[in-house]
Parts: sequence; C-alpha cells; structure tokens
Amino acid sequence: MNETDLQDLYQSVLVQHSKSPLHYGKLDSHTHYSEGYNALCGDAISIYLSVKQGKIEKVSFESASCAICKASASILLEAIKETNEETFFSMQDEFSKILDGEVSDQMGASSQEILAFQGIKQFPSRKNCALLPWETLHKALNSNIKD
Amino acid sequence: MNETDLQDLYQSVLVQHSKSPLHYGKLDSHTHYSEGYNALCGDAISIYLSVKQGKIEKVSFESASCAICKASASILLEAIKETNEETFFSMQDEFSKILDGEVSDQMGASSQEILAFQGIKQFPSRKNCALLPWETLHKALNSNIKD
Amino acid sequence: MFNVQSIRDEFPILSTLMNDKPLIYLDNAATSQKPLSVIQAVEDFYKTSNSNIHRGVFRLSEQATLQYEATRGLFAEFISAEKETEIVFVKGVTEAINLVSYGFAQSILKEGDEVLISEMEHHANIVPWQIACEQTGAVLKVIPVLDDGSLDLLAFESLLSEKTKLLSIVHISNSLGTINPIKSMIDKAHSIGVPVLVDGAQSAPHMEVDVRDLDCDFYVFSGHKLFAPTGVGVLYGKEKWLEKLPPYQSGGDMIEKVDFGGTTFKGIPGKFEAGTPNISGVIGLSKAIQYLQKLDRKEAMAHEDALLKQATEGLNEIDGLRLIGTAEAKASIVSFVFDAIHAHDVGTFLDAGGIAIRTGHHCTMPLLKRFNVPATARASFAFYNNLNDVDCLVESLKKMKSFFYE
Amino acid sequence: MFNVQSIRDEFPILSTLMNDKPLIYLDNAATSQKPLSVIQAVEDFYKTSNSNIHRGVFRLSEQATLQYEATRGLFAEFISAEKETEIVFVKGVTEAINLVSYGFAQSILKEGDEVLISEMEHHANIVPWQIACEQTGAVLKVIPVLDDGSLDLLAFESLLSEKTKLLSIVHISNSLGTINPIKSMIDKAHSIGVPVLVDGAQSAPHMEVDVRDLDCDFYVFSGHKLFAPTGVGVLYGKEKWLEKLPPYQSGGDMIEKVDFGGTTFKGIPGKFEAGTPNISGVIGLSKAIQYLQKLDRKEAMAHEDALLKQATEGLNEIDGLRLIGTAEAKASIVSFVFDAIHAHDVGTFLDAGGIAIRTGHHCTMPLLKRFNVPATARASFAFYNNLNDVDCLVESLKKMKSFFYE
Ligand SMILES: Cc1ncc(COP(=O)(O)O)c(C=O)c1O
Ligand SMILES: Cc1ncc(COP(=O)(O)O)c(C=O)c1O
Repeated sequence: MNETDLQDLYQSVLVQHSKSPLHYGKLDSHTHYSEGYNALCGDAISIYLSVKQGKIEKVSFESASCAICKASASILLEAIKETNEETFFSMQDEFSKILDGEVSDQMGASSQEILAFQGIKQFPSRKNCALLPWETLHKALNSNIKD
Repeated sequence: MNETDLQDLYQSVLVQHSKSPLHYGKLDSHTHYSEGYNALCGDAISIYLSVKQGKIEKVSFESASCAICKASASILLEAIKETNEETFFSMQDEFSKILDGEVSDQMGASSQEILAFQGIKQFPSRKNCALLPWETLHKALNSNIKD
Repeated sequence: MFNVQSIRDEFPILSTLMNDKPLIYLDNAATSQKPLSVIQAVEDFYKTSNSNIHRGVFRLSEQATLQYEATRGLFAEFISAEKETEIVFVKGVTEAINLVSYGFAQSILKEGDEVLISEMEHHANIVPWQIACEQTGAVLKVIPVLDDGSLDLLAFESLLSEKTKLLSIVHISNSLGTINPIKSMIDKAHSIGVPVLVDGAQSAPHMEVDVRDLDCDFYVFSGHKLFAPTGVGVLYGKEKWLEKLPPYQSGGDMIEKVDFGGTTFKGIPGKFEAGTPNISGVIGLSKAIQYLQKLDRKEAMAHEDALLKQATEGLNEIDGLRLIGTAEAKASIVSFVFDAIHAHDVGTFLDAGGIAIRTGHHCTMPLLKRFNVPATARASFAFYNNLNDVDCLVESLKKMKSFFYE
Repeated sequence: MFNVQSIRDEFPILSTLMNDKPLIYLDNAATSQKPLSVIQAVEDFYKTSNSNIHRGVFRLSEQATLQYEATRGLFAEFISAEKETEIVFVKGVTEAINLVSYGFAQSILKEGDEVLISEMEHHANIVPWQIACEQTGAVLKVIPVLDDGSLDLLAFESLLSEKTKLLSIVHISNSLGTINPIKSMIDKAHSIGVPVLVDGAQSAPHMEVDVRDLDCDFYVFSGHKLFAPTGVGVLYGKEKWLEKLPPYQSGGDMIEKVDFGGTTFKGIPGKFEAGTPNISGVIGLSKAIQYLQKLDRKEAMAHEDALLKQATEGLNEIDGLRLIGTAEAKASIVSFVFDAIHAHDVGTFLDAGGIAIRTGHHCTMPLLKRFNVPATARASFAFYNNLNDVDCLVESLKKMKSFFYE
C-alpha cells in the first residue's frame, strides 16, 4: 500500500462528494427512515426516504462520518432517486462485487461514480464505511412508517 | 529425583504408620473436633480430641488419604497425646521447618519419627499431605465443643 | 498407516526429560501438548503482528482482526456448524457453561423448573447449575451412573420431563472415559422440546464432532485440551439460542452504542465477547484446528483405541488394582485404584520414573463418592502416545507394588 | 540516561515494516508490544513444561503451579499489595470489573443505592454498572468532565454521598490521557465510608502503582497493555472486600468440596478462579513484570513526558487540528480532530505511511458525545517510542492536509 493506493481510494470524485454531499439534510415528510452505526469508527448515519407506489421519490441523509461513508451515501442516493426497490437491490449486489474488486463489463445498473469505490479493495477495514449507507437504506426500506 | 529420593520420602517408619496407624477411629466423647480436606488430591481427615483442663487427654483420627497424610496423623497424635496446646504449637513450628529441609540440633519437642518427614523436601506437592493433619488439629483446638 | 513417531516429532515437549527420565505424558485429559505450528504461530504473532482487534483501521490491526475472525469460520467448519456467528470465543469450557447458566438464570429458569445433569459431570457442569437453581428456585436433577460407569438411561428417561428446561451433559467423562450416547439422548430431549448442552471438553480432542448431525443446542470446548494455548475456548450455540440469551460480561466491543440514557448491544456473536479477547490464544487455536484437519482422525481414533485396549489388558493383570469405569463405549482414559495404595502415592511413584498421570478427584467429586473412592489414578492417552508409553505405565505399576508392599 | 534504542531492540516488532514502511506503533493505549523475554517465556513453557496446574503431583504440574503462583507474589510486590491472596488472575480489566459488579449486584446493591462513575469511563467501567443498577434498582451517578478533559471535582464532591456504595473511576483516561487525582478522591470517598475501584488499564503501563499508598479497595489491570500476553489480567482487591464478594464464575478449582447436597468454595483468591486459567498468559505476565522491575520507571516516565510535550507542540502548530483533552496532568496520549477530515480518514492516511494510530470512539462514547465529536484520532506513546516517531506523526499529518485539501 502506498500513495498511489491512497489516491485510488480517495479518488477525486469521492473527495468531492464527501465535501459537498448531495441530498444532505432531513426530509420533512418521509415514509421510511433508518439509522446506522459503525461501532468500529463511530460513523453514524440517518437515511430518509419518501416512497410512493413503489417509487423512491425523495431521498436524504445526515451523517457524522468519514469521507468514504459520506461519499458513498451521496452517490447512492443520487443513483437511487426516482428508481425503485428492485433497482436498489441489483445495485447493492453490484456494489459489493465492486468493493471486492470484481468489476465486470456486465455491470449495468451502477453509475460510473459507483465504480470509483474500486480502490477500496486495498483497504479491507474501510469496506464497512462504504457499505454503511447501503445497509442503512436497506433497513429503511423495511421500516415502513406510514403507507 | 530418583529411587533413593522415593525411599527417603517413603521411609519405612512412615509406610509402617500408614499401614497400621495409631489412634485410628472415632472418639465417642470428644471436646474438640475438626475436618480437613485437600482439594488437590481428595484427602479427607477428621480429628477428635478430648481436652481436659488444658491437657489433651484423648486423640483419634479417621481419614481417606494417602500414606504420607495417614502416617503424619498417626505420628502427630502419638506425639501430642497427653501434652498440651503449647507443646503442639512448638512442634508445629518445628514440623514446618523439617518439611522445608531445615533440620537443626535445637529441635527438642519433636519425636524422632517426625524427623522421618525430611525426605519430603524433594516433593513439594506432597507437603500439603503431611501438613493436613496438623492444620486440622489446629482447627480442632479452636473448635471447643463443650467446656 | 498412522505414523506415531512422525507425529511425536511435531510436539517438542515429548522429547524432553522429567525427573531425568524421558517424559511419558499421560495426563492429556487435564491438558494436551501443543504442536510446533501452534507454538510458532503465537510467537510470530507477537514478533510481527501484535495489535488489538476490531478497532483499528491500520493494517496491523486489520490483519489481527482478520486472523481472529477467520478462526471463527475455521472452527465452524471444524464442527460443521451452520453459521460462523454461532461460534463464540470464551476462556474455556468453564466460562462457556457459566455464560449459558447465567443466561438461563437471568431469562429462562423459573421456580419449579428443572435442569437435568448427570452424576458423572465435571464440577464445571455442576456448580454453575447449582447456583442458577439457587437463584431462581429451579431444581437440579441428576441422572445416576451405573456400576460400569455408564449412564442409567432408564432413569434418564424418567427424569426427563416437561419441567426440564435444559439437559446439560458431558459427552465423554474425563474421570472414567465413558462415551455417552448423546445423539439418542438429544433426540429424546428434543422430542419433548428440551434443549441440550453438550460438554465436549474431552470429546473434541478424541473424535470428530458434527454439531449439526448431533443437533445439540450448545456444545462447549476448551482450547488447551484441543492442542491449542491456554485461556481460549469456544461456545457453539444454535443461532436461535444465542439470540435468546442475554449478554454475559459487558464492556467494550460487545456494544453497538453506549449512552447514559441506555445502551444497545451488538448481535451474535459479538454481544458475548466483551473486552480485549485472548487474541494470540485464538490464533493458536486456528493452527491447532488446521493441524487436526490435516490428521486422519479416524486413524488417530483407532490408534487411541489400541492404546486403551493394551492399557486395559495390562492393568487388569495387576492384582489389587481395580478399574473404575468399564463401560463398553470408552475413550482412551483409564482410572484405577489400589486396595492398599492411595492414588496420590501412585502418582508420586510414577512421577519419579518420568510418567505423568493425574491423581485425585478429577473435579468429579460426586462421581467418586458414588464409587466410594476418595481418589483415583488416571492415565489418559492422546494420539501422540505410543504403545511403549502404555507398557512403561504397566511395568512401573508392578514395580510400585513391590516398593510399597515389601 | 534512558537509552531508548537499547529498549527498542528488545521489542522484535519495532523493527518490522508496515505497508512497506518501518512500523511506527502509536497505539499503545489499545495494546502494548511485548519484549522478547515475554515471548520466549511463553514459547519455552509450551516446549518444555506445559501442564495443567493445581491438580497434579507430578513434577511438570508442580512446576507449572509454582510458576503460576509465584506470579501472584511478584505482582503483589509490583503494586505493593499487602498479601498475595489479594491478587486474582482474570482475563483483563473487563472481566475484573464484571466480577466486582456482579458481586455488588448479588450481595451489596439495594434499591436507591448509588454507584458513582465518571463521564470519561471506558465502556468496561460503564455498562457493567448500568446492568448492575438495572438488576438491583440502584442508580448510576456520573461525574461530569470539564472542557479541558479533567474531572469536575466540585461536582464529584456533591455527588458523593452516604447513598454511594462504590466509586468506580479510571486512573488515566484512555481517550484523553487525563490523569485523575485518585488519591485525594479515594481519601474523600473513604472519609464517608465509600469504597473505591480504580480502573488502572492505562496507569499501570505508565507509572508505578502503589495500592497501599493509594489505599484503593480494588485496582484492575489488563496484561496485554502491560507488555504481557493477551487474555490475562489482574484484579487486586483488599482482603476484606474479596472475602465479602460472592464467587463469580464457578466450576473446577474454585471449590473445596462439591456435593449434590451443597458445595463449599475455596477461600480467596481461589474462589474467583474457576476452571483452567490462562497459564501461559500468567507466565508471560511474570516476565513482563520482571522486565518492568528492571526498568528505571521514573526515567521511562520522564521520557514519555518528553514525547507528550513534543507531540503536543507539534500538533498545536497544525491549522484546523484541535486537541481533545488538554488537562494539566496528562499521560502520553494525544487525541485530536480536524475540522474537515474525519478521524477515520486520518487513520487510513497515516497507516499508508507505516504509522499506526487508533481512530474512533475508543470505547468512550459518552465522553465523545460530551465533546460533541463522533470520533477522534489518538496517538498513544510507550517508553519504547522515540522522538522520531513523534516527528513522523506530525510531518505526516501536515502532508495529509494537503492531500485532502488541495
Ligand atoms: C469434562 C470436562 N468438563 C469441563 C472441564 C473444564 O474445562 P476448563 O478447565 O478448561 O474450563 C474439563 C476439564 O478440566 C473436563 O474434562
Ligand atoms: C481505561 C480502560 N479501561 C478498560 C479497558 C478495557 O480493557 P480490556 O479490553 O483489556 O478488558 C481499557 C482498554 O481498552 C481501557 O483503556
């Protein structure tokens, strides 16, 4: 591991997202909500969703977390917005492959930005940082507040 | 450690006492009584005393124990019979010195038979076997039943 | 062919002396010796990668964490557990049973409930239940042992009832060597909904254990008897049971979030692993498992059976010696007493000749009381013992008799 | 003169690489490295004298028992305890506090009683008391922490009362480095009859501890932070307190006599040491103590103070870096945060350069909440660190800023 690996991990797109995350803040009226913690590093994240008739209409998050986690949340929410559960699940599959360094041409659902997480495979302890928003969103989808 | 050490430990006087212990059995009327255990090896001993006006008049013991413990009890009771507490305490001091291999000419109170325990210094884990009757007698002296 | 000599070469202590005689180590039921690979793994860890786990983002800590967690998977595979989250690292069997008995006392046992154990249990599987029963008003029931050292299975069936909240039973008796028919006992218990804890302290070193085949609810191990370092062991528990039990020790690493307003715990197995664990012990354990996985365990067992047979025959020839524990199904453990020589004296005599056996109650006082002996001498064999070890034992006992009797 | 280089030579790991860079180990508050003498003692034990203790009459077991028990005396001397029976071997600080909190919950705490801790406690000194209070109806009171990371001693005095059944307090904060004035706190507590437990996880490695001078009722240690192996620690308790507490774990070795009619326990310290202990861990601990006894601990402390001073000055020069914990009395631990870089990212960056620090909540979530930070980066120094380690840390942090900010 060296500076190049570090640069792979902290690709400028990620650093950009972590500094100016998209969809940051609370959603006043949300249908789904969940909190996630990473006990290892103290990362904490809250995810708000407004889902109507199967469609994820509004998304937002708040977090006290590291750059990787923040960028992951920002990119995830941007990608998931205006899609549905199924899209999320297939993206989630692809995302965990990307984290393990298994990138293939078949990957369709994921945006280019998601591919920026490839560099993480050199840093196994950071995988959980990238995964936390995904797991929390998954939990949120199961947490129907009012429907 | 070798056969000679073993012979030092199991001197014939000890083996003799262990096979035909003196004062073995219950005392029907005793003033003092105590039980001792050695959790390490499962040795168990009961000591009965009848003490009148400071004099240890009658003594007996029962035990499920190894040769060293049985011989120690037999020799101890024989030596202590018809003496008093003070004699016991000074003998006890000498006895623990003997177990540590510190034998000196000054030793008066102890009988010759007690000196047979010298060989034990090569077998530290067996010291407790020899000590158990002494400790139990000590406890018994503190356990005045009726006086 | 099972090559004992090449196996012995991997255990450094087997070529040392005791009391100036080549060591003949026959106290394997108390603790086992360690192969070089285990010793070296511990050494390497401290020389090259020592770090605390679960808390660091740096490479050293990451590697220690990976090694530690990989052992969970390895162990799950070793005993055919369904999930590696069913593997909890503890100090040993004693802690494992205390963890379960604490949980039962806290959240399951009520007045009038029963816990069923046997008369041949190790103190570690008696005293925690006495305490749990005392705290809850539950009643401890005890399956008696027959004269040959096997369980009274008829009594077992009549003691087992709807009131029974747990059957906690030893797989192989450390005192007698008896192998209990736990699979059929588990079936019987399950048929009326009673969960079963198996004390595997002696079985795991001797035989392959398949917890899914046995279908036991808990199975407990001590590393130090399984060719691994001291201070580490494993509690296997079915997921549903581990979920149900409350945390045991509390502190760092077993929590999700601590707040003075209220604390939330991790899921399994984390909620049972408070504080810095015995990391080097777990790493040593992983090497011990790998060692056993390379061994042909069926052949190792057959070899141990041969040692047992030869020992039993040899001891039976000695006048005045009585075997305690002659059940048909036995592991390679022989317990015996002499009419006129106390076990402790037997131990000292053998020791002078370099033979290490154990004497005493083997932490099974109620069992010895049942056989009406204060102590036994016990020789217990591992796969690295050879027939020469057995012969030396028998010969020394014969010499001892003339030493004490003449 | 304190010769750091010759000390470093005794710690094999300090001359290894991490991520292809010479390892700079600054995570000593999480766990310490081990001198060669400790590593070799463990190795030798398994190669030449491994055996179970307290139960054998054979030489091997006798020697293991003697080595194990001698460590008790050595440790008693090391902390100036009055009697070696006041030394109980446990797994670590977490187990030690659980043992005491279990005992308090079982036999001392009643509804309305109070337990007093502080806001800077490690989770190991919070969660067990939360549980003990929940089980008994006692109330957990918390001494607040001031902005500089020192205890609010005025609040302490007003929180301490006749209702307080125990003050349980950390000697040195693992998160902030704050050294608490425990001697005067103990005096105050004792003046109204309140016993005191001191969490010495961080103090024992840094300073000489004299429990008789402090007059604390309990003092707890983790071996792995004290240059000894993982999985071993010590609970020191005054005789009268150890006598008073009930046994904790139960099983073999802690009993005098087991019978289905009733079981009797050993006296102290035996009643707290159930099952086969971490024998090799205790033997390693004895070597660690011997190592420390040969060290000039006053000079070692002065050296650590110099490291702290240089680190504090260096870090204070970095814009956007904020130290958390600036109390006057501090051990060689520095915790810090950046305005715009999360601690986790700091850790990863330093790691790539071979520098191991810890990032996160350091098992002190309530404390971090009080300082309103989700995580800190923490560098903690031992006597084997040198000024070069400090300089590398400061330089790397400067480089890191340009990496993330440009
Ligand atoms: C059958 C059995 N159960 C429990 C134990 C206790 O194991 P440990 O002392 O490793 O906790 C032992 C070993 O002494 C044993 O043989
Ligand atoms: C102050 C303090 N208390 C308690 C602990 C817990 O120690 P252990 O994990 O060794 O049980 C630690 C170490 O993590 C600590 O620093």
